[in-house]
Amino acid sequence: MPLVDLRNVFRSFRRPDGSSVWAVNDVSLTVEQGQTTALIGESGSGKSTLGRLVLGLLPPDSGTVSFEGVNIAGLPRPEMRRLRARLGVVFQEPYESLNPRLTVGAIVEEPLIIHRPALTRAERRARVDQALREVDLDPQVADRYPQAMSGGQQQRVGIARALILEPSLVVLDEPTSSLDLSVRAQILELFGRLRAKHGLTYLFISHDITTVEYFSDQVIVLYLGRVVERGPTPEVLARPRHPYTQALLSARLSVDPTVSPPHFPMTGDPPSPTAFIPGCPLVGRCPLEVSECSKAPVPLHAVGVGHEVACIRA
Amino acid sequence: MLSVRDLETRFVTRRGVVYAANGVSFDVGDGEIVGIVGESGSGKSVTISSVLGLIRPPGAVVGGSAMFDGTDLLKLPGRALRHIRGARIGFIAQNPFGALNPILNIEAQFANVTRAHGRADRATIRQNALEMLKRVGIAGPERVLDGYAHELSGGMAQRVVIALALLLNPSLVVADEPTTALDVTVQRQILDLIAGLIREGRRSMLIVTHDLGVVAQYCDRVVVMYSGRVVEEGPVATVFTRPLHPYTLALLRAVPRRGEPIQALGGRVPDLLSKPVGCAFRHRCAFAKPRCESETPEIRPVASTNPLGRTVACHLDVEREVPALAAG
Amino acid sequence: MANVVQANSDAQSSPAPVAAQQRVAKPSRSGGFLRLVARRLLLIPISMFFVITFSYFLVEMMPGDPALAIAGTTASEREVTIIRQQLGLDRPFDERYASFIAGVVQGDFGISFFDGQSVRESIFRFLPASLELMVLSLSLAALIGISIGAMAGYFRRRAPDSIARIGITALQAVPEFLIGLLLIFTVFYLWRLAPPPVGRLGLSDSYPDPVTRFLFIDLIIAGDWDGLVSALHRALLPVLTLAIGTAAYFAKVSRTTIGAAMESRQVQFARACGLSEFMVLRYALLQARTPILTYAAILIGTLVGGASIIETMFAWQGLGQWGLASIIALDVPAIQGFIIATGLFSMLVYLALDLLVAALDPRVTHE
Amino acid sequence: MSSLALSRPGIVRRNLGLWLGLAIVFGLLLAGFFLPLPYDPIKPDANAVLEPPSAAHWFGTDNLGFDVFSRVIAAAQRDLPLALGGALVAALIGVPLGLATTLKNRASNLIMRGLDAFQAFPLLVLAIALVTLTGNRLEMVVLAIIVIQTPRFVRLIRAEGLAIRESRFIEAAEAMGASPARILFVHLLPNVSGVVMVQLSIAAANALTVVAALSFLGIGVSPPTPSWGVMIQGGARLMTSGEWWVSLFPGLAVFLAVMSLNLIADELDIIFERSSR
Repeated sequence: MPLVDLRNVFRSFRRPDGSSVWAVNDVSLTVEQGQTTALIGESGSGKSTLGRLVLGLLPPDSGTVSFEGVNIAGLPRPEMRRLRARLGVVFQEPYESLNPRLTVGAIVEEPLIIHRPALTRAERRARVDQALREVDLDPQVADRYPQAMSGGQQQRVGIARALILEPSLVVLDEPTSSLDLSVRAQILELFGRLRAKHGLTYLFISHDITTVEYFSDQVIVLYLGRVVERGPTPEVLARPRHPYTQALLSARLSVDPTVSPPHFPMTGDPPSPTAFIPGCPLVGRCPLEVSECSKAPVPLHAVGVGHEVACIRA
Repeated sequence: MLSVRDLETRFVTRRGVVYAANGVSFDVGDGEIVGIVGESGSGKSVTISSVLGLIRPPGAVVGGSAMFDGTDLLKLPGRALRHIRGARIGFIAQNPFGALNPILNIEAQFANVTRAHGRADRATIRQNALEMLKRVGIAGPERVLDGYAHELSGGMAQRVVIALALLLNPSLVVADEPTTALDVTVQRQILDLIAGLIREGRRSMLIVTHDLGVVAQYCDRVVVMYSGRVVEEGPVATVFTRPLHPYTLALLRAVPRRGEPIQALGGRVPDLLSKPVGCAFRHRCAFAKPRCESETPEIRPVASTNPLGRTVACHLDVEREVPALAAG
Repeated sequence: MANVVQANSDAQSSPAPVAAQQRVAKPSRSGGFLRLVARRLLLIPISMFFVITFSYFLVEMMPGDPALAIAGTTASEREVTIIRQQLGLDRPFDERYASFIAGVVQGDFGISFFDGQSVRESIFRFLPASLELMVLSLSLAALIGISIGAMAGYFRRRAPDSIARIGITALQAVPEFLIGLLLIFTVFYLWRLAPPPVGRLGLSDSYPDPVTRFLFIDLIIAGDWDGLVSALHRALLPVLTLAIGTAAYFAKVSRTTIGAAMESRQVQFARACGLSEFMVLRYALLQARTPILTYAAILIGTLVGGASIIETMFAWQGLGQWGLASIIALDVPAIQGFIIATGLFSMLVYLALDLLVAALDPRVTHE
Repeated sequence: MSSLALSRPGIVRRNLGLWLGLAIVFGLLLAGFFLPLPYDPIKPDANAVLEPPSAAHWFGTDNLGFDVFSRVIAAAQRDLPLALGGALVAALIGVPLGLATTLKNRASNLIMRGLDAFQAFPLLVLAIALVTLTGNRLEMVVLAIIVIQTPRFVRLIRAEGLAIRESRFIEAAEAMGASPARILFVHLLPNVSGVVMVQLSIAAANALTVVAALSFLGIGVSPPTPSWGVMIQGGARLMTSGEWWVSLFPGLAVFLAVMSLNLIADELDIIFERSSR
């Protein structure tokens, strides 16, 4: 049984002017225990919305969101709150995700107060110290406030908080994209180490294909709220079949000046998310476009072992 | 074209004096694209703001020179500098929606820039604007000109900013993280566009970025900054294949590569609240010596690469003591 | 007002959400604008219902027997009975409330206990004077305040800014009536530059025919230039009093907003394009326009009726003076009429502001 | 930095304005209650009428022979507690109400609509009407201040609260399963405490001018109780004949107190801004 199982999930948002944005449009996906699954896409692709759906922070309009076999979409609030002990999350903006009026110690301790009421104060304190050490922070920082720390340290605090209850799933919502390159590497290295040590399952949300390539086992490529391609990361990135995945790959610029930049196949900007798109969402930007593309949505079909793509030319 | 020497910029804040740029020197040659690369707090944006005279109180440029076509931009009175900005030096901003005026229509913004540098009648302004918009790849320039910034997509808005920067045919273009605010698939298009326009007009460009890939693929020379100083400078082709400063090396090694363990650089960027003594990178440097504590390394040419014009600010005998990029 | 404040905080929010909005195709401009007008117009009856109900309950709150309190200790039994009848205290509550609302909706505010005049008539009689005072003092205040604020904002964190900041804070700490008294002492008593603070015209001047009921306009229509000069001279102190107090608020809001605008990326880009400092300041003013307008609307809303102390001090004969006199005389129908009139007036001002902001800002076509 | 970090060395020097403002407000308050006065503030001296300031009468005497200095000091006893108390009660009502309106439901919409209508009045006039109609009593002055100030707290806290509710750390708290009460008291309330304190001093400053204005109109005070507004009114007509001191000194007292409260607000604003960045 997969740890997370989304079936035909739709989620739209109503804009103040009355129009609707289809953030997630008929998405089905699974996250397997012990694997790192990456959701990759540009802004407006629905990847963060998917993260919130998985965390039960947003209800879907339709479809089922199962976590450990339980559909969390219709779960009563108290039960959902109890379930949250097994879900961890690390957000993009380390500083904004930490309450500036709480000390680092209080921030990391909070999940214990909520979900482990039997623990004594001293026991909690010991667990907090241990969690801080795990993320390479000196336990003495427990008395400091997050605003007195650097971005990298703040993100470590966020990680310590997400992991202190040893959750079965950790959602990483662009955890490194607001960090500097040198710090980003430190944090990625830390995620890798913690995964190896605790056998963690990550849902890794990112727009950076380099990080995704380095870090994930499975990759799901999203465009305008739809899955356009998915499969094992090495396979998908070595043999991308969807033009959008190919564009994402050729948008990546090598740091080696002797490697010349690949041909970039796409034109234009992503269209407005409020527009109704009857066919393939890439219509208008795609170099391989044929007239059938704009008629009906293209279903995902297998092109390799576990490798699926939603393109009629693939 | 542009020659910056010993630039020093400081900010007075409530927490103390921030030493943002401490003796920054570099050159931009004719027809050259130079990238300034560094992490946040390295002083890269402050450097270009200083050169363009955009530092406002509580910040101030306290020393150095920036020679552009024989005049020192830092000593120029406001009016004279203003006539260079926008006309002979174009500026591409980071976030087009922050840069474009949301209340004026696009045509008015073209008109204001044109009129800031000379007289022109409406028809000419419109004609020039239309032509420029076509050159930056905007398909319906009339509609864009009559509309407002918020009606544009990110990529389109950035094209408008580029058109404004190139409107008066500047010989130097300064770009501050020109694609950071854009979507990944749009970034490539905009970078290709900018580089094409620069090359084809035989212009020079100074581009500030934190993205090593942008430097590797689009720049001729690179200036690596750390803690308000230049630590290494030289042609991209050699600097990125054989970095000589330990910081440049560590940055390049921090790029994740599948199948290889990540080589993270420990520690963090020092704050700039005290004037740095010694090498600012020494706390994070694997090769630091006692000398690095007390003596600030001057930027110096590297002997054997001298014909290539490589310089580095490090006390080490860099060619022998700093390992190659590929070796662990 | 919530709409206004909301709209303006949206406009100032960080670039990221704005950028997200940009990608969305824009609905037709006029359509959005008309929708906004319709929605705001619909809100007025609802808000007015609150105002009317409130004005009713304010009087209902009077302790003891209101009729006795209003009539005073010297009143005869018959007078008290008449007042009681007029207030409808002899009828059940719901009937009273319903007939009050019905009257107000038809524009009938009743008859003043005090002078026996129709309250509606009195409102129309006294409103023009208040409007004249407001327009003059607010224009002057805006001119002074925005100039000071723009200067301070432009020289942010430098000497002119610090001086302006201290000056604004100090000025805001002086109650308006004290400003009036100090002006009377200096300008009238010490320097003899202004006539005594009694009324809008001197004893030797004659009032013109009330064509528009706006004194200045009527004087012009009548061609009474001496009278106009005299009236303007007498307007000097009250206008100056209100203008000085109000200018501090204008200065404060423009200092903050223009100061922030001067540090925006937009201004940085304008400078990088070589625009003149004058043009740069214009860009900053465009950005700061909405908050300043919002403030102006709030001040207009409070000044009509809210200038009652100053009107009384200078015997200006405006709505505020009349309202204040009515309150102190416990003239119930007049108080209710006054509250409803000022409430309606402010609402119309806020409506005008919302529409003006929407019309001026290409982004506020929809919420 | 914790909420205020008041115990740190150098805090006085760094926040000079704050301490100066507090010193003046509390100095006036203490003087009002404890300072031995040279003359009885409620007993006029018929032999010393309208005397200009002198060594005997520092601030002069008024047209009834009251010593202006004694009355200016004594008035602090009444005016300052009224203003501070009114502002405090308004905060106690307004803050919970404001937090309640950050929940997006029908009731909060209704509260906001009501406040919108409220905003349409000239509030000072409303306060005058309230006090006058309810029999001109002192308690009603406090009520008037509450009526004026509470909506401002509600609006401010609502605006702040809505912004904070959108922030990532609230989402993080929800994601870890924090209860609504926990989110309210641990995450929301401490983060609005800064603006509450700033608004509290602004409200107190504002309330003081309202108290002065009311008593200037003779509302809510019974003579000969000293009050700054009454004293300014007493000297108002004398301004046209040159006896400036009767109004000026109580006016200066109002100015000093309001200015100090504004100064406190400004400094607190800077401190909280800094401590949360």
